[in-house]
Amino acid sequence: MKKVEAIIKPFKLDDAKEALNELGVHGLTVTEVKGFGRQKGHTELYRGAEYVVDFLPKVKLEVVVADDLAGKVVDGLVEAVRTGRIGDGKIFVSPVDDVVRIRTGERGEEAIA
Amino acid sequence: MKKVEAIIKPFKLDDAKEALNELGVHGLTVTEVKGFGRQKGHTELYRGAEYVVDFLPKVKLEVVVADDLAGKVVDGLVEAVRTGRIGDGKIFVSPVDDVVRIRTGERGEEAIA
Amino acid sequence: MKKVEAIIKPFKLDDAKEALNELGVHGLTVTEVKGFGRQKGHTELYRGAEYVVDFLPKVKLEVVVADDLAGKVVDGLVEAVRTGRIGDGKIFVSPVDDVVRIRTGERGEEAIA
Amino acid sequence: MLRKLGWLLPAVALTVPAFAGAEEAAGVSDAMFTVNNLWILLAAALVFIMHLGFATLECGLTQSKNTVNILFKNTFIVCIGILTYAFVGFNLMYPGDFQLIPGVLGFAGFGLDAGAEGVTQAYADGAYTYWADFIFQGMFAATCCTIVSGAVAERIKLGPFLVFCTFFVAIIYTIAGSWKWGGGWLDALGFYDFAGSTLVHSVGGWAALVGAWMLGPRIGKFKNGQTHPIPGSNLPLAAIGVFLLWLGWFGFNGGSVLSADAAGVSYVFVTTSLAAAAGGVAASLTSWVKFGKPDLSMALNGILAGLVGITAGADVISINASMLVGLIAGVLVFFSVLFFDKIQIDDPVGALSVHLVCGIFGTLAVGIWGTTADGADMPLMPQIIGILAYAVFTLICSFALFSGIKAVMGLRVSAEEETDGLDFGEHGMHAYDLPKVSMSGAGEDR
Amino acid sequence: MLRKLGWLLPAVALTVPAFAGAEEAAGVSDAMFTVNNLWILLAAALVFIMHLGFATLECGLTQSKNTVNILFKNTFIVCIGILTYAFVGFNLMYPGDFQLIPGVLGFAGFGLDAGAEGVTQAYADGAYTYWADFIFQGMFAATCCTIVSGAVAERIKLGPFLVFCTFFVAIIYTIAGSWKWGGGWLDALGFYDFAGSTLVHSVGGWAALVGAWMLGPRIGKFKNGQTHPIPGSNLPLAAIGVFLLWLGWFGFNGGSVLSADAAGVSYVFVTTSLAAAAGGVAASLTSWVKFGKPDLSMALNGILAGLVGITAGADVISINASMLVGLIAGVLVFFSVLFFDKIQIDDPVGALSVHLVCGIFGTLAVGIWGTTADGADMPLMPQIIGILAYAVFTLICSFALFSGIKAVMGLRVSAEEETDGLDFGEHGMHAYDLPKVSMSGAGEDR
Amino acid sequence: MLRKLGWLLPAVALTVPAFAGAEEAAGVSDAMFTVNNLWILLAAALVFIMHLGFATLECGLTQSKNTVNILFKNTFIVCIGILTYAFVGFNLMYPGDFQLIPGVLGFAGFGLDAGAEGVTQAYADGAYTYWADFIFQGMFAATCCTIVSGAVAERIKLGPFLVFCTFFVAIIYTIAGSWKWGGGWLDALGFYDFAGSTLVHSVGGWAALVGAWMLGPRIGKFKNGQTHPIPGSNLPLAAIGVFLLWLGWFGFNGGSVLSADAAGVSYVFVTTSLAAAAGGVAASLTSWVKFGKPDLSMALNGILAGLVGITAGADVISINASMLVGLIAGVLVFFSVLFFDKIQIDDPVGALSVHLVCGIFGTLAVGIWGTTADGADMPLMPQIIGILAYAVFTLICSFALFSGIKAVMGLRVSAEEETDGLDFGEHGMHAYDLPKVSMSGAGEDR
Ligand SMILES: Nc1ncnc2c1ncn2[C@@H]1O[C@H](COP(=O)(O)OP(=O)(O)O)[C@@H](O)[C@H]1O
Ligand SMILES: Nc1ncnc2c1ncn2[C@@H]1O[C@H](COP(=O)(O)OP(=O)(O)O)[C@@H](O)[C@H]1O
Ligand SMILES: Nc1ncnc2c1ncn2[C@@H]1O[C@H](COP(=O)(O)OP(=O)(O)O)[C@@H](O)[C@H]1O
Repeated sequence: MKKVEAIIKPFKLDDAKEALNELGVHGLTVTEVKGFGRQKGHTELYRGAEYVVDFLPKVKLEVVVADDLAGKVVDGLVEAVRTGRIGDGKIFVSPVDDVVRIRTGERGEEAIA
Repeated sequence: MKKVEAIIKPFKLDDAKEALNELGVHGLTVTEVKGFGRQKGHTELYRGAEYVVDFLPKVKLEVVVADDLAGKVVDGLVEAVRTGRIGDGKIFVSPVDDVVRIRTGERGEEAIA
Repeated sequence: MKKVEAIIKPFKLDDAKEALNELGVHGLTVTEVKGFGRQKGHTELYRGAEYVVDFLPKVKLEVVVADDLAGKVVDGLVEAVRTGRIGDGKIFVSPVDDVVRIRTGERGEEAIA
Repeated sequence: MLRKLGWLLPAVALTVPAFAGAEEAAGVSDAMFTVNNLWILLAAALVFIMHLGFATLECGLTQSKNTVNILFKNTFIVCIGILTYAFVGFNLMYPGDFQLIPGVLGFAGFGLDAGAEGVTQAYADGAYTYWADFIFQGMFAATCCTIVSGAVAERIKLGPFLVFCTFFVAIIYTIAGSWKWGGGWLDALGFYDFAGSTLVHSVGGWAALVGAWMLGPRIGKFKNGQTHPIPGSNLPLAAIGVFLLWLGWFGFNGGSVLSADAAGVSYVFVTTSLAAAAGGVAASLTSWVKFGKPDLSMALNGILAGLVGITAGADVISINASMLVGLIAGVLVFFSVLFFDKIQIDDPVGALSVHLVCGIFGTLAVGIWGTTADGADMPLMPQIIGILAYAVFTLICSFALFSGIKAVMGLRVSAEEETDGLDFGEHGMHAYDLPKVSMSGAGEDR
Repeated sequence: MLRKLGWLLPAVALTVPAFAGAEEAAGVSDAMFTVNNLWILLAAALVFIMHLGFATLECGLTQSKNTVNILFKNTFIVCIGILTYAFVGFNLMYPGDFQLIPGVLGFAGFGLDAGAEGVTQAYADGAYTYWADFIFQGMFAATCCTIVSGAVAERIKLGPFLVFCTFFVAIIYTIAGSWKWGGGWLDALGFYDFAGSTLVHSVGGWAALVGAWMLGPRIGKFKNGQTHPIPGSNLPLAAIGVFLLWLGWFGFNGGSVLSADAAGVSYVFVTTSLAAAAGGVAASLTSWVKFGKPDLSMALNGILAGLVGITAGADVISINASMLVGLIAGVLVFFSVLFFDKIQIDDPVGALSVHLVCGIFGTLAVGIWGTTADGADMPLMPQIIGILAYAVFTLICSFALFSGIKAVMGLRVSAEEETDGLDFGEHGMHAYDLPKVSMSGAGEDR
Repeated sequence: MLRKLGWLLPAVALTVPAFAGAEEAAGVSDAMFTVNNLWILLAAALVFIMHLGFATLECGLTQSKNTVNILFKNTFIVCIGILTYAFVGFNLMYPGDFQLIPGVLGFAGFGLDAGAEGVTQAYADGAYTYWADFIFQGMFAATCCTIVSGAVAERIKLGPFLVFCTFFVAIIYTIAGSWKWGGGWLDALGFYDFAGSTLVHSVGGWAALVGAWMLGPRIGKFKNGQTHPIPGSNLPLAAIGVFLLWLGWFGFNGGSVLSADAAGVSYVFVTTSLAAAAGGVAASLTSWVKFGKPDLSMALNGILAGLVGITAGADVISINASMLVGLIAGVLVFFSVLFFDKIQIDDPVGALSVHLVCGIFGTLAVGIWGTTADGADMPLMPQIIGILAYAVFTLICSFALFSGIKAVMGLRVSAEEETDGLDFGEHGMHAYDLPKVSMSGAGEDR
């Protein structure tokens, strides 16, 4: 199984969720994060002095899927959240050895959805 | 080494921590996340209109352990946080290549606890 | 590729960022987390009763890099954020199968930076 | 709030039922002059604190990414309101003999001048000094812009909004005000509006309607014909706002007695409070019945609805009628919020429902339940004429003003700025740097 | 706060030491009538703002998942308090000649009616009008329910709580009040309670005790015999609450002089402030000594403790004694909080310690340090009888009322709702949508 | 605020232009006595609420990890301020005949004693009672410590700070005050400071300067010669603070008329408001022009700047000059904030710029624009002498006091404690437990 982690712009969260739903993925976990990358931080003012806020708000989406679904999930996400502007974010795919559904104790792929 | 990631209901955090302690695991990292899955979101009201909050508050618990402990940790967590109701959450196990304790520079299993 | 995850003290975030920049790593993702480990939690008071806050604020830094850079990143981080006091944190290195830059659709190492 | 100045056009005498106002007395004792004047000053201070109420209410019911912008707007409005009122507003609203179009437009000149009699009993028969008069009226003035502020929040550009407010408070509001409180044609006609259900609240409300309509809804508020609520970010702030507004209303209505007259002011305190309380209960229960759960934001709006509703007739409506007015206003505000959502006019804080709808209702209430000092029923027709006159005038003026500003400066921020928040776009600041909830040991079972 | 109405039962004359009240005068000047009445109205406005103080204090010291619920309760209580006081409360508390059981229960009929004399000096010898009287007393009334609200917070069902409050404020509080301020049997006995250490605070406190005890503690508060603090979610709100309460107390105590009498009101302002200040300092230092660090929530409670403590005797206690009362109350409230934790009665905001314990202490203080106008020591026995009478009456009534409601509607929310928060369960809303702390560039060394 | 007591040193009579104060009258009616006294009491209540304003402003402009500490400081200061003023302060500031060094130092003994005449007209010609006098002056006293609090925030140890405040408010402030308001040498010299631009604000400001300078900047504020802003954590709290301060200033300045005199108090309300409004507008526009975006924190500071600026001459400065004073103060505060950043004196809330700089400017303004009752220009020289005298005295005293405390107890918390926050280090508490922003379905497009 694979974990697909996507760092995206916060306002694209619902688009991402819908794209996943269309692929039959009905479970995901979301974290508010701050990102640093090519996208420039913005300048803020406070009491007569300027300062740069480097870290921009991003949302991290984690979804664990069966190996064969991973590719589709990545493609679906890319399509759903791309704006074409810098800072659209990254997707990381990494291996997962096992999954357990706590409620039932099910393991492996059947625990996923 | 393995990373065991558990997405659980927030009020089960202390039970989970105690279960880990009993297994001799004394380090863990916790993140507030929002989850989307089979558990239905709830309906809220605001100024005469209803809306559904899809994302439910969950807690993500990350613990890196030696390979041979991973199974016990998973079982211990399942037992500690299961309520049997939908939304109890998932556990993901994934490989970790290396661990470093920043303070001492120790590496591998001895850096874990 | 590798994901380097570092759990550090919050006030060391900028030092970590600078160390990464010096290594030519210009993308990273940061999450506020709570940590539990050897570092003792502190005691708080409220209305005539004491209680222990076990979970301490930490910052989790995630950076995905090419395999050959991982070692340097780990060393650079260790050096940058170490205070020598308990609670300095941990670094976890784990495998990443693929990386996608959402904006361009680039894959693999060229998607990283 | 008709000022009793000798040189005004003759006014129809409408006073509180069942008691004769002490202010009729020609010469009062020094002590009476002092206490009367003190009350007007305290009322001004109470009206002042309404601005804080409006600011916190608006912040509470909107998103945290626009909070700096809202605080700035409300702070600036108070300042500019007082200053323009000193420069031109006071003399436009109370032009006295200096009539350009008699009863419709007059202007007594720029700046403030108490004259020889301004600080003596001669100014207003011992009810207040020129300075107390100015500061009380000046605090009132800015409130009508604050009403607009709420309805156009989270999407209007700062500069254009401030330009609108400056002209609106300095000229439109004050000319409108002169028709009644300045002793103009509507006053001559027998129109009655004690403390401003129409003159302040509906006038602000009509401008708010034009603004909200011209701007269009916030991104995401309405989709596929459905309302998607955008929850307020800080309900304690909203509640603070409403309590401060109620407090301030003691000055808004009580001060409009224009003296400390024991009978008059106490009566107004009671009708004001009963209407507020009835409005709060009515809106709470309506939302409870309708949705199965009581809605705090509706309860808060209900209190304001009751307050706006009673404002036109706080001195001429009976105790029981004051509760009725509050009850009706509380129900009205509830359905009005639903109505504006249905016609997709986006009003983040419910300003239209509270100030416009209940302002109109309150003005009508005078014609329905009001009785004059000698027990006669008050007529409905002048009320309707007054409501219409203010509607037409304010709609035209604010449409013209907003359109002009739109042409020159634009009105709405870009979609990107709206998404990022006006705090960043307009001010380069953010309002809150608060820690996350701690996951402390005590929370295990929560 | 004993109203000086001609048709009341004879009252024992207990006034401020060292000066004779101006209110004794039979006929006062119009100006004096006006200033007296104005002060009662302002005092009513100050007492009104105490409700905001209670609301923010309670929100500040509880969890953020219950904030909407607490704001709603406090908003609704004010509204319902004023309305029921208009319908029945005022006439139950001040029944005048309409005695059913003389000195114990009377009722002057439904609704408000100023009568011919209500707005003249005849009503209260020129001290205030009927309407001022009503609004001042009405604002007082709701405060005792607010006390209950704090002690039962975070676990009581909304509907049952509101039903309790409605009956409590309309009937129990008002009948109890009639015994003293309505000129009933305790007044005849020489019991003294200037502004309500017992009549308002202990009465509210006893009901709070019954409620907190019947509900049991919040989940997680006590485990294995140990107290697990549940920290307040917003201490600035709590501090705002306490400052507003102190401010409001100027009206609560100062207005209870029942005229603007220069000597009386100023004296009461001073004793009230000194007791508050001493209470704050005492509680701060006690917590500092005891725990090595000063506890803000204790300092805040200490101020309230001093205020409640001085309330019964603000006009009959010497300056030095007022500081002593504050000091003792500040220490008392500290140990009382610890005590209620020990006996596992869960009181999220310290309402029992502040209002019940210090209310009793303040009432006793009158018997210990109080002196009458002619310098005589005030007796302790009537104070003890009064405290006991109110304890028995309120405990029985509120137990009966809570039990009845429990049988019909239940009292406590489900464990699941409590865990999720009453905001969601009772209202389907949440109070805050605030951003996380930003990890900005400027923060590197912090 | 010079008390008109018969037994004081002769004072230069400087009153409001264009009207003669009613307070001159030898014997006033009972009603006049009552209304005068009531106003002083209400003014005291308004000044009291300034403390809440200072507390919320300071919390709003600092980091959330120090919020408990700031609330505690401000709460404790009010309490200790009132108590010490009762013990020694009042009698140091208004020593009357009990002069040790005539005109420089006097002391009328410990504790409060109204004496036989204290509650009669004899005390102050019918303007107020002894008790009203005390409570008004006592509320004033604590404000000057609150000024210090803001400038030394986020790094000063709690205990040492409270020790400093206790001595500062009890002795330094009061002796300084006696020179002018107590009828001392500066009063004799013709120095004029109506309500305390110098006596309260600069005196507090000089002490704040010493404190901020001795402590050094917060970690991370200045690096490599550059300013790294540390943004405030809760701007709505800051705005609440400024509105409450403006409200309170009606009492601060209006009460300093020392009677309810209709002409005097209303005039002061107007100059105070116009200066505040002009200050707000000026600072907003200055920041807008300078940075392209208007800075809310500057707008808020601008209002305070206008208020501080007008405080010395609110009664002797013309309407137009009052706006000018506000405008200049608003611009001044902006550049002053930049200046203190440049010289690396770290003042988290802008207390030096608001209170010290504008306090000095306001005192000079009296000499520039002030006119006496008979139309004569007021002299500049006594103003300069006064400013210098207070500068020297306060700098020396507060340096000595801070140094002494530093030697014994230390002044600054450890770097570790500063990083973790004083809430944890000094109190073991945290101020907020708020939920994160929800990522609800309605937010998709935002
Ligand atoms: N190597 C990396 N490791 C972890 N997160 C990264 C990395 N590179 C980028 N990110 C995340 O992706 C976000 C977007 O990256 P950025 O370089 O700004 O734009 P783009 O994705 O368009 O190239 C960053 O804010 C950061 O959160
Ligand atoms: N495939 C997945 N990938 C990542 N997180 C998931 C996945 N499926 C479920 N989750 C997380 O687990 C939580 C619980 O899942 P849910 O389907 O609601 O109930 P259950 O665990 O009882 O099947 C979700 O809220 C989500 O945070
Ligand atoms: N096994 C682990 N798995 C996940 N996180 C861990 C683990 N051990 C420690 N951590 C994280 O590292 C932080 C620091 O660990 P701690 O034991 O307190 O000190 P040190 O790193 O100095 O040994 C913890 O607060 C926790 O967030």
